[in-house]
Formats: sequence, C-alpha cells, structure tokens
Amino acid sequence: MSPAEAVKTFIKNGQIIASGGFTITRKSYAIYYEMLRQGIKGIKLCHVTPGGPDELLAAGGCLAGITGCYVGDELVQVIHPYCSRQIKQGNIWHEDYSHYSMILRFKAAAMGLPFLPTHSQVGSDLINPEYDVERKVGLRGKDSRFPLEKFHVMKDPFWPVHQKVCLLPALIPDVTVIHAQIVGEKGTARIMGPLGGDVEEAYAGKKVILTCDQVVPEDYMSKDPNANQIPHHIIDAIVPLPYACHPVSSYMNYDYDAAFLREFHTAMGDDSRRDKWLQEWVYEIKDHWHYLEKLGSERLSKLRANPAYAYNPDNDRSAYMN
Amino acid sequence: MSPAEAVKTFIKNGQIIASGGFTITRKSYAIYYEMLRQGIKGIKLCHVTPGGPDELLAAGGCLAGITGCYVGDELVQVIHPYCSRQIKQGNIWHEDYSHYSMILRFKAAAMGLPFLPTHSQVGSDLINPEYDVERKVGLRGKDSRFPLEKFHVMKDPFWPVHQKVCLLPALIPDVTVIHAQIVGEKGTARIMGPLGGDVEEAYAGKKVILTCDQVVPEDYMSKDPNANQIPHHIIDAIVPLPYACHPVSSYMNYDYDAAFLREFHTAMGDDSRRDKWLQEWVYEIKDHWHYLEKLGSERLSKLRANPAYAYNPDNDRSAYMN
Amino acid sequence: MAEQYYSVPEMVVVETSKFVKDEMVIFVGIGLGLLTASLAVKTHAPRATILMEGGTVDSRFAHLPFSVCEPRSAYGCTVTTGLFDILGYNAGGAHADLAILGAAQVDQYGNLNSSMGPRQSGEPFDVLHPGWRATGSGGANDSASGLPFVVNIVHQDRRFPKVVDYLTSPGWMVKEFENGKVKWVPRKEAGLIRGGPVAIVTTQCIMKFDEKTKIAYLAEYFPGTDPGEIKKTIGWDIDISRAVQTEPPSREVINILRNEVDPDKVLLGSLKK
Amino acid sequence: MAEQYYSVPEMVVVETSKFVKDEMVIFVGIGLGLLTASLAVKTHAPRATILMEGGTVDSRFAHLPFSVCEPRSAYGCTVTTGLFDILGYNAGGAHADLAILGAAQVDQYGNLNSSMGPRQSGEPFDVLHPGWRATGSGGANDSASGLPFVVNIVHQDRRFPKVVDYLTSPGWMVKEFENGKVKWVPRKEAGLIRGGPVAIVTTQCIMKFDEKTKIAYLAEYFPGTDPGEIKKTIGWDIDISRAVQTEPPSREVINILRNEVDPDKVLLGSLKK
Repeated sequence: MSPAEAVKTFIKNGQIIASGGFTITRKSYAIYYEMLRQGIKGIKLCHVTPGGPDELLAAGGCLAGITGCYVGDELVQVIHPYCSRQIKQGNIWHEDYSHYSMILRFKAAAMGLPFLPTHSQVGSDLINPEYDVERKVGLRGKDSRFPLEKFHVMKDPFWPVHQKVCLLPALIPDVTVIHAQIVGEKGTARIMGPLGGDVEEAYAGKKVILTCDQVVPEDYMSKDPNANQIPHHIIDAIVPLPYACHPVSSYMNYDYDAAFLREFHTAMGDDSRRDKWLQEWVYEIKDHWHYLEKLGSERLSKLRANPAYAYNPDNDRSAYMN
Repeated sequence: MSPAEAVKTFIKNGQIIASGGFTITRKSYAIYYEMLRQGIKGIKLCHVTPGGPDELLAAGGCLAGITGCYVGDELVQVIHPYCSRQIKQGNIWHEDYSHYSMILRFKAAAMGLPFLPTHSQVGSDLINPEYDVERKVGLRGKDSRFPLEKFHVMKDPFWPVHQKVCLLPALIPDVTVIHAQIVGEKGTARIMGPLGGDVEEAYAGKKVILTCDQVVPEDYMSKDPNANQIPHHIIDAIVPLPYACHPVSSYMNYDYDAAFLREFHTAMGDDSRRDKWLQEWVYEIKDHWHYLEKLGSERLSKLRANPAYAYNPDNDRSAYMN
Repeated sequence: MAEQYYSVPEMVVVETSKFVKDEMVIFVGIGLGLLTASLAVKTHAPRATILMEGGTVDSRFAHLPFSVCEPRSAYGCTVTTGLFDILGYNAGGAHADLAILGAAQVDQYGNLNSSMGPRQSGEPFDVLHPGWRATGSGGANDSASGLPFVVNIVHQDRRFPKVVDYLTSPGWMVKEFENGKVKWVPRKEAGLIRGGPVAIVTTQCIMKFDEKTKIAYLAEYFPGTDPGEIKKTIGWDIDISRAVQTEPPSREVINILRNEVDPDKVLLGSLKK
Repeated sequence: MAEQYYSVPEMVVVETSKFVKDEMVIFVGIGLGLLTASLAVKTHAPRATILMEGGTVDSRFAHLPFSVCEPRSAYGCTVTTGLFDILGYNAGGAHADLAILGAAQVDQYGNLNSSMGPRQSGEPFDVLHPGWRATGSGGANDSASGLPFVVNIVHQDRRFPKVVDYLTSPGWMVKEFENGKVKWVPRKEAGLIRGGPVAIVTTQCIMKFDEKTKIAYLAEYFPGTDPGEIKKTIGWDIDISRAVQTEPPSREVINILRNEVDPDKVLLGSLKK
C-alpha cells in the first residue's frame, strides 16, 4: 500500500494518532508528509517518544494537541521551536506525562485493561489537578476516547507499607504508525535495534500502519521467530518504502540526514522560512518517489548503513558539531 | 559454578524459590536434584508454569507449599500424582492462581510495584476468600514475604463503564532458577524458543541462578543483542552444564527423554517405586557428571536437537504413543 | 450404533474445529484444542492463526507437541515471544477471536472447573484437603475471562452439575464475593466485559447458550445418542426441544485428521485413554 | 581565574563521573549524563553498565550518539530491548544504582523542573499558556522516582529557586494534592520508597543534601569561584560552612575525555553553546 492510500484509508480528521519510533529513529516521515498533503485536521497526537513529525504536523495545521512526555529531538533539536511556541500560545495543547507513564498507558490498552499502576509521577506536578490539560480543554467526560481522570492515586492494599501508587488510564489510539526493518507478507514485523515503545503502541492501536524497509515471505520470518516482535494479525496496512523514515534513521539500513534535519528544524523555528520549506519539501512533492528523486541518489547512498555498525560511521554529522 | 556450589551458596531452608521453564522445557533439573541431595527443607515453590521438579522436590521432602496455576506436565503427565495426593492430604499447600496471574505477580515484582491489575480471575473461585490458602496456613501478616491479601477487587476510576478489575500482589522470590541456551561470561542470557515467563521471573528474583548450555564471551552476545533478553547485572550464579535440564528439553540443543519421563512420573505416583527411583537417580548420584555417565552417551546423543527443527525429529516418543 | 469409520474423540475434534473460521486467531491449550485448531488449518481455515501460551504465534507443526512450550510447539511459527504477550496482549487485549478449552466440569452457565472439588459433588470442601484435584487453571481462566470460548469435555454424569464445585473459568453467570457471601451476577457486571462461552462439545452432543437465559441447551446430539438419555446426565433441566442430530463427519476430514494432522497418534492416541 | 587546561563543562563531566562507581548500573539520558558515564567507564569504573531508555544495556560507543535510541546508542550493547524493560524493570525494579539527570531548575530539596514555568519565577501560571517551555520529563521523572540521582545543571540565577515552578522530578520533599490543596511531604510518605537526589553538580559547584534537613548545602566550589558569590545565586539560605574547594581535574582525565570519550566533540561541542 502507498503512503497516500494508507492515509486515505485509515487516517481521519480528529483521530488519536500514536506515533512510533524515537526522535531520530524509525519515525515514518513518509506517512506524516502525506497527512500534510491530504490536509488532515484536528489530530490528537500521542507517543511514547516524540520527534520531528510533531513539528511537521503542527506546522501543517494538522494538530489539536499532543499527549506525551517530551517536546524535542534530543541533541538534534533540544526543543521543538514551533511546537513549543504553539503550546505557549495555547494553539496546541500538551498533556504532560513521564516517559514510562506513556508506555504504561499504551501497555494498559495493549493488555485490554482500563489502567496500570506506577510509582512514577507520584509527588510531582505531573499529577497536579491544576495542570490537567485534557480537562481544561474540555475533553474529559465529553470525548469518550479520553479518560475521566488524568491519574488516580491509591494506597497499595497488599503490603504493610501501603505505598501510594499512581494509576494511569489506558490510551487507545485510533491509528498507530510504526516502522520496522523487515516485514512478512502478512505483516509479521521484525524491528532491529532498540525497540523504544513500538510494540506497546502497536498492540494498543485500533488500527496499525506499518512502514518498512523490506517485505519478505512469511516463511523467511519463521526462520528466526525470536527476532520478530509483532504478529501479523494486528497489522492493518503494510507500506514498504525505501527511506520511509528519512530524514531520520532505520537501524541497519540507513542513517539520519544531519544536514536535512538541521535545515528542517531551523526552518520550523523561523517564521520567514517555515512555509517555504513546507512548500518545497512537502506540498510540492507528489509522492515518496518524487521526494527521493529530489534528495538524489548520491545523498541517499551516503546515508546507507554499514552492517558492522548498523549506521554509517562516515555519515557527515557536521551540522551538529563544533 | 557447579550445581552443588550454587545450591550451597544461594538456596536456604524456607526460601521462596521461583522455578523457570515450562513443564518439559528449560527446567533446570540439575539444580533441583542437588536441592534433594543437600536436604533443603520448607521451600515455598512458585512458578509461572510447573513441571517435574515439583514432583521431585515434593518427593524429596523439600516442599512446604506451591503457589501456581497448574499441577502437571501437560501430555507427559496430565496431573502430578505425588504432588496432587500431598495436596489432597494437606501435606503440601497449593495456592491457586491463573497462568497469566502468576506472570503478572512476578512482573509486578520485576517492576518494583506492589501489584498489577488484570481482568483474569474476576468472577471465579480463584478469588473466593474461602479458598485463600496462604491465609489458611497462617502466612498472611506473619511471613513478611507474603502479601496481606491474595487479591483485591476494585472499580476502574477512569472509564464510564467502571469495570471491576482484580489487583494481584507482587511475588518476590528469594531465588529464581532459570535456564538459557547461551550465556555471556558476565551473565547476559539468550533464551531460544518460546520464553514462557522466564524474563519476568528473573527480574523478580532477589537472586538468580542461571543454568546454561554454553558460556561465550560477552562480545559474542553483543553481535546480536536483539536475541538476548536478560542483562548480566541481574544474574548471581552461572551454572554451565550440558543437559542441565535432562530429562526435559532445551530448544535447539536437546530434546526431552520420553522414556525417562515416563519412568520418573510413574515412579512418583507409585509408593513401591518412588524411593527406589530417588535412590537410584538422585541420592546415589554424586554430581551431574555422574548422572550423565549413568545415562550414557548413546542415550544422550539420541536426544541431540536437529538444527532444522530445534528438536530431534527422530526422538523416540513411543513411551507416550498408542 | 452402526459401525463407524470414525471414533468418538475424532467426532469431537471435527465438530469443535467447525467453530474455527478462516482468518480467526485461535488460542489453544495442549490436547484437544491444539488438535482441533490444527485440523481447521488443514481443512476449512487455512489462514487461521494458532496462539499458544508458551509464546508462539502461527506455528505449523511438523510433529505434534506434548506441551504448548516444548520445541515442537514453535515449529514454523512467525513470532516467538513469552507468555505475557500471548495471554496479556493477545487474549487479554482482545487480539484473539476464540479459545478452545477443556474442563473437568461445566455447568449450565458455561462455568468451568479444571481445578478441584469435594468428595461428593455439591458439598462444601476444605481447600486444604480437597476431595479431588485436577491440573488447575493454567491459561483457561485467562482466556475464558477475555475471549469467546468453546469447551471440550468427556460426556460423563458427574461432569455436568448445575453449579460447578469450584469455578475456575467464568461463563455467563459468575460469582461475586462480599462480606463472606457469594452473589451470582452476569459476567459483564463482575467486570468481564468481553468474551464468554459459545458452545460445549461433549463426546455425545453439542450444547449452546440461550440468548436470553444464557443457560446451555442441547443444540445437537451425535449419531447413536438420544436426547432423552443425554438429558438424564445433565445437572440442570436442559432444554432439548431445539436439538437436531449432528451430521457424521466426512470420510475426507477423518482421513486428513488421521493422516495429516496426527499421523503418529500423539493426541488421538492420548484421547482414547 | 588562572588559565586552565580544562573547560568548565569538562569539569562538570569529570566531577559528575566520580559519582559513578565501578560495577554500578547507571541510567543516563542524552547529553551530559551519557558523557559522564562514558568517561567513568573509560577511567575508574570499567565494569559500570550503562542503561539507556531507548532499550540498550551496556553499550560501548564507537561514536557518541545524538539520541538514546539512535543506531549509535546500541553499538556494542549486550541486550537490545525496549523502553519498558529499561524504565520498568531496571529503573523501576531497582536493578540500577544511579541516574544522571539534567534540569532547567533545581530547588532546595533536589526537586527538578525540566518542563515549564511562568514568565516570572514564583508566579502561578496557566498550563494552557505557560510562560516558558522546556522539553519536559522524558525519563527523568521515572528514574528520579525510583533511583538515587545526580543532577547536572548550568549555574545561572534563575535555575535555583527555593521551590521549582513546576515539579517534574521528585527530590526529598515532594507534593501531595488533596481537595485542591498542595501539601509538602517527605518522598517516602508520598509513595516513593526508593531513591532520591544525591548531589547537584553545577558549572560552579557541587551541592549535597543534609542528612537531617534534606536541604541542599554547598559541598564543593570549583577553582575560580567563591562560596559567598555562589550563595547570592541560590534561592534558599544555603549552608556554605562545609564547603571545600574542588581539586582541579587531572590532565590525564581531561585527555581521556577529549581524545577517547568524545574526540569528535559531539557532546563537548554542544555543551559550549
């Protein structure tokens, strides 16, 4: 399935979309670019870990709000300038949880449970009722996809200490978007390298769009089943594409494009350049093949991973060096 | 470390011992035989999945009780005859949970949490206060390793349905015993084939004894880190031994010994043969090398796994066929 | 009874396998469930996916396993993982469509007992000295708590009490415990918002559940059995008015079962005992 | 200040790395934490194990990563898994010994703010229109909730309020919310039975926590700084009576940091900005 078909078939205005991957790794940019081109609106984005697609969707006017733990791309962009400004201005709401709390919310959904407990967030403003964003923007009790409470503190009934723990509500995305390196014809997924929160996000989603580097016969997946994490029966759309995550990386296949990321993030933070960048790299691009053509084969081949490293040790990262 | 050293160093009378593996797969018999030889008493055994070691420890007089979900070895022994009789006679107590509940109890411990929720057990006698065995035998409120309650039913506070869920207390074993096929010199463990509940049991244990088929340099483990599940820093004893799990199987290395299992289980259920069997196969055996010698290299080599199958397709399973 | 080209256990396997539809995701335990799902995959449901709690997805057995976690259980599977993913994500998270479960007792609401009971059915008993012990729940409670399920059970008198002596796996009306009292409530009210029993396949008949009362009625009786005789063996006043005789299995499906699914009689053999 | 063979960020890295003892299991985020742990492994703590929340154990970087989940973060690691295992089992389950965390603000009890605040510190603010935004918690709240931790922070006035404007990660006295009121309680009472802040390493000094009051005091000041001047920048009445001057780092350790840990100035470079 192409990114255009996947977005057209599964992604609707106003949905809760979970974005898999982790900042500069396995974020399915091809899908998010397409969401901008198709003019998707009112998305409630959520993730274990954010990334550049947050900026992209915000700048494309696709976002109503974000539920997550972080607003940035680690060293590649310490804080997302456009998103953080929209949050400060109240144009995009941001519901704040911790990293582990987010994976637990997806895990609860994956387990078919209403909640899971944690000792995270206890004692902090992450559970300050004053800062309950989804209530303040009127979602609680109105939109049935959102829980009635942000959290619930209770005393453990089992042990003499009766420790207070924080219960966190399940988060069920309408659609989860993830990327795997190798996928069987029916959808069995093999993620290589660190997994972040993708398995939990996939099991949590009502629908799952899976971009991938390669499709192989399921028989091939069966040769090393311990290497596969996600069964085919929870996958709804397979989108095989080279460089589906450009400008970020796919472990063992391609590295991130540091110069592109620097340009992208700089443009996102600059009112005079943002729209121009979006025109050039999103709206005037017909499809992923056009995008790859514009990048050019020389640039792409320089990102190819060296199998001894799973990345390219000669990748030019000077855009972020001093 | 030898099984004798591992048991001597880590296993004490009265401990809570978690037994990894799954009926006829990856049960570290070498450790349990040694527990009998060292005359360990009063063990509270717990597991995600039971197996022949339950019979062995019961028959060797090592057991006070069992917390688990099952009393048997699947098709190899539909119900453990000795254990089930001891349970009926009240000589060994058996606290009853469901399969998933047991893994959740270990998972809660692994996560450092007092409990985890589930919808399992709700509506069933598994949460009937009348059948709270650990209370009836006087452990609750007396032995601080046991929870004050067997379960706790609560209403979900987050969603309009306010579903009732069952909270289950953490289970922290004093020692967990598991088996992996390949282990790094520091303890990084690679389990091949289905994992059962071993990862959760390992993280839950205060101490972990790891038997294995092979020890390799940690650098070798680093060549395929996605294949490894357990980090070295939670392993306390590495016990490398060929056929550590005989008479049961180790995926990709050796198959189960059907004739031996049939003889073992039959003897366990037969008052006239049980002690003789224990004398012959446990107490008169000096150590694991002596055990292997007694089995003989021909018998053992017939169990060797064929790598195309991960077991031996020619293994003689006629002891259980008709 | 006319001479048959099939055995009663084979009939049970064939009838149970009909509940497995193509593309379903099926949770099975060791024994009949596994045999049933395997037959379905080899006949009318080639794209069904078999889950086993040891940690496997979509195995294609070359040799039938003795255990859901032994090396044979993983042959040909597409994902090898642990029990948590199978019972938590797939069964609990409703990513499976059906479970096939065995039991020692089943009652009018499809509650199962796989664990224990008093010497005399219906009597109270001391859990520290149960009158009898069976294996216990394993994953049966977990899958019955979250999934639709079909029950396989040998047809013997003591196995069909009106109320199971110990409720291992929840049917349509289940127990709640409050202040030392037991209350019977619909499964949803107890917290079980998904799943429930679909049918009971015994060695003589098939029972299904009345949509209104949620009580099991006789839906089909096997060739050579009699609804009136069956009624005598059932612990509740079972409705037999809707019962029809089951068609005998085709020779073709029996041949597939014997020659392709279980040529070594690994499971068919054990069922005879 | 005398001419130095080391920079202030390098001093911070060296001093923080001293909290990493051999054989410790260390949870690190991107940036200073990663640099610190890497230096420790290359010097006095060769058997320390680095955990990163992307899902890696014991990485041995060939090139420093830009992210805790990018391909470089996994080089040489012994286990690749997911965020759940690292933050749940290892940090939450107390299988790690220390976390190294950054922050935008830190207060007298070692509470961290990495998220947001009002335009003017100390003022209330509307969470729908915060005066400023930083990245947010990431895994900082989670590791601070379960592990002992050391804080790295740039030494600037506004970063050391008596009370953080938003409490992202819990220190020794933390918040409880009841009936619209905020109550300050010891972390154990709030439910945090493990961990807590060990030290704050700024670009000018090291603060530790008084055993009785749990309030941060000045333990060490870096060469070229003055305890009295430092006191003026701190939002609480900080005890400077116990302060001693920090020994400058050895040339050897600085050389290892520059030539072996971060020869490409991936992180040292970013710290200068």
